[in-house]
Amino acid sequence: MDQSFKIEEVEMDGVPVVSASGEIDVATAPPLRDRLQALTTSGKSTVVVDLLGVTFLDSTALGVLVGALKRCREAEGDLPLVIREPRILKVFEITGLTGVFPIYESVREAVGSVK
Amino acid sequence: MDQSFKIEEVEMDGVPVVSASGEIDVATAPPLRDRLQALTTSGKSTVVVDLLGVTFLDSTALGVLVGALKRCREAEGDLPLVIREPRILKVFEITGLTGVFPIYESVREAVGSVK
Amino acid sequence: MKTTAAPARERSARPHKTAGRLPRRRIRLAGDATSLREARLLVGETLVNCPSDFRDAAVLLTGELVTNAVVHGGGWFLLQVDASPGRLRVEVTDAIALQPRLLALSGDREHGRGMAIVDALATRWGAEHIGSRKVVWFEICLER
Amino acid sequence: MKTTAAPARERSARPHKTAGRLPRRRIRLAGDATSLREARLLVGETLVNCPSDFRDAAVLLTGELVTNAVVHGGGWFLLQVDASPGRLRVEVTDAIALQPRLLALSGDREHGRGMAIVDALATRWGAEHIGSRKVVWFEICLER
Ligand SMILES: Nc1ncnc2c1ncn2[C@@H]1O[C@H](COP(=O)(O)OP(=O)(O)O)[C@@H](O)[C@H]1O
Ligand SMILES: Nc1ncnc2c1ncn2[C@@H]1O[C@H](COP(=O)(O)OP(=O)(O)O)[C@@H](O)[C@H]1O
Repeated sequence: MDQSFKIEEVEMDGVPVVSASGEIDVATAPPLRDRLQALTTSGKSTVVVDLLGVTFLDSTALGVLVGALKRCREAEGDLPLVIREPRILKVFEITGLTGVFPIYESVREAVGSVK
Repeated sequence: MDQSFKIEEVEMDGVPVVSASGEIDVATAPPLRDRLQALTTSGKSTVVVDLLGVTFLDSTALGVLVGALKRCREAEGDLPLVIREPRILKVFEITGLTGVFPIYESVREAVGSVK
Repeated sequence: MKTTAAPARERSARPHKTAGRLPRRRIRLAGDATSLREARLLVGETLVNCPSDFRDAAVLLTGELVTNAVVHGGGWFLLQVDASPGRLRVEVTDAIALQPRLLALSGDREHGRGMAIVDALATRWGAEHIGSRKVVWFEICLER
Repeated sequence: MKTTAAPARERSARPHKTAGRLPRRRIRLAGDATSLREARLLVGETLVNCPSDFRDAAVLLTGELVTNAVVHGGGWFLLQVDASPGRLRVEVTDAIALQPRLLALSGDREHGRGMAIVDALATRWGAEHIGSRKVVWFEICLER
């Protein structure tokens, strides 16, 4: 796995929060996909994905997040994202995904949005 | 219809022979398609298509001939072509169609091939 | 798909008569479905002193690109022909963002042979996207 | 898809340090799946004195083309970066005849956003076929 990418997982108010940091691309995305898939499989229908530490993200990363979102929604949950960096947000904007994901500026807000 | 294109139809030894002359392209191909389709519909399973007078032919023309060939073969007939001009033959060669159509150098040979 | 507007023609130079050599010439034709034959004639005329297999290929490939612009590209096209010694470049611009696709050859399918013909006979070819316009082009070199 | 061979690097010029201006520079990187990050770094480094949104776009788009060369293009690629004042051109060559396709955006599909990102951010982009090789390229201009 690429040294430039890291995943951490905590639980806040009973909601799993996956924090990714570094660069997400075709080389580093697989562990993120596996982690999110494992959470849905283990019965977590809503997962907050914290992208505050992400310095780069491409179409492969978007694909992994869209896949996870689909699985969460099928389980009647959701996949709120935490993004602040305009550069990262822009990639979601040009691909029309700001209208698809709930996006928050802090982990606290994202966790708070989960009823 | 384009002035540069003409279709004639005769019968030789009971085999219909459609002779096209001039340029066959997307503008002029429809009457050729209609004529060939009408012959199959009226029960002629084999039609000789004489392209000796054709000065230009493109991928649209190939599509019309492939469509007619399919209909003839479904009716257990065939669609022998008559081509002599290397320039015209070349278009069939580069699209792999010399292995698909029976191709003859004269109308007589093409008609003779029909049992 | 047909419009009654006459195609606009501009020619910026007359061809040089040097047998077997490509004349340096640039032609533009803004056309619609009715201009397909005119497009082929323009290219054939430009290459009148070139070897006939070269000229035939250029005319055939021009027709394929123009047909696609008319059938898939919205009916309107701009043809640009740049002939220089030894090389011909033909560009066909249309207003549809979709790209030409090189389909696999089949003895069965009724369509999908145009770009395969371009790929087989062109020295190089490509497609270029500039905003919502698109240019599909090919080049053939005299010495192959 | 990975090979143990180290990517070959050639640099024909050092970048000029003129803030906000693109340095004239040509870089080639022959790489494989493991060189994706290196390709992005090379482009980012080339544009170190450029406005960050321009640099970010160039790095992102380079990554998209290289990813495609690695995923769809057979794993091997050649990256060429031509930076000249005001303009960056990035070319990624691979050895597969199939073309990149610009897919329609969807909130549902897990793949198919790479070329849409290129189409959205590039000033122009295209694909070119030369025999069985293929070059996918984009250009971004500083003044947009
Ligand atoms: N100018 C164009 N604009 C949009 N799509 C095109 C264009 N040219 C070609 N295409 C696409 O590429 C495909 C293949 O083109 P071609 O090989 O010429 O076959 P055909 O036009 O007979 O389908 C077309 O079916 C179409 O989907
Ligand atoms: N270098 C390439 N070689 C062959 N096909 C390609 C190449 N790049 C892209 N494609 C085709 O174009 C499609 C769209 O590419 P893209 O938008 O980057 O999405 P993705 O790679 O996620 O599928 C790909 O699915 C593939 O079929």
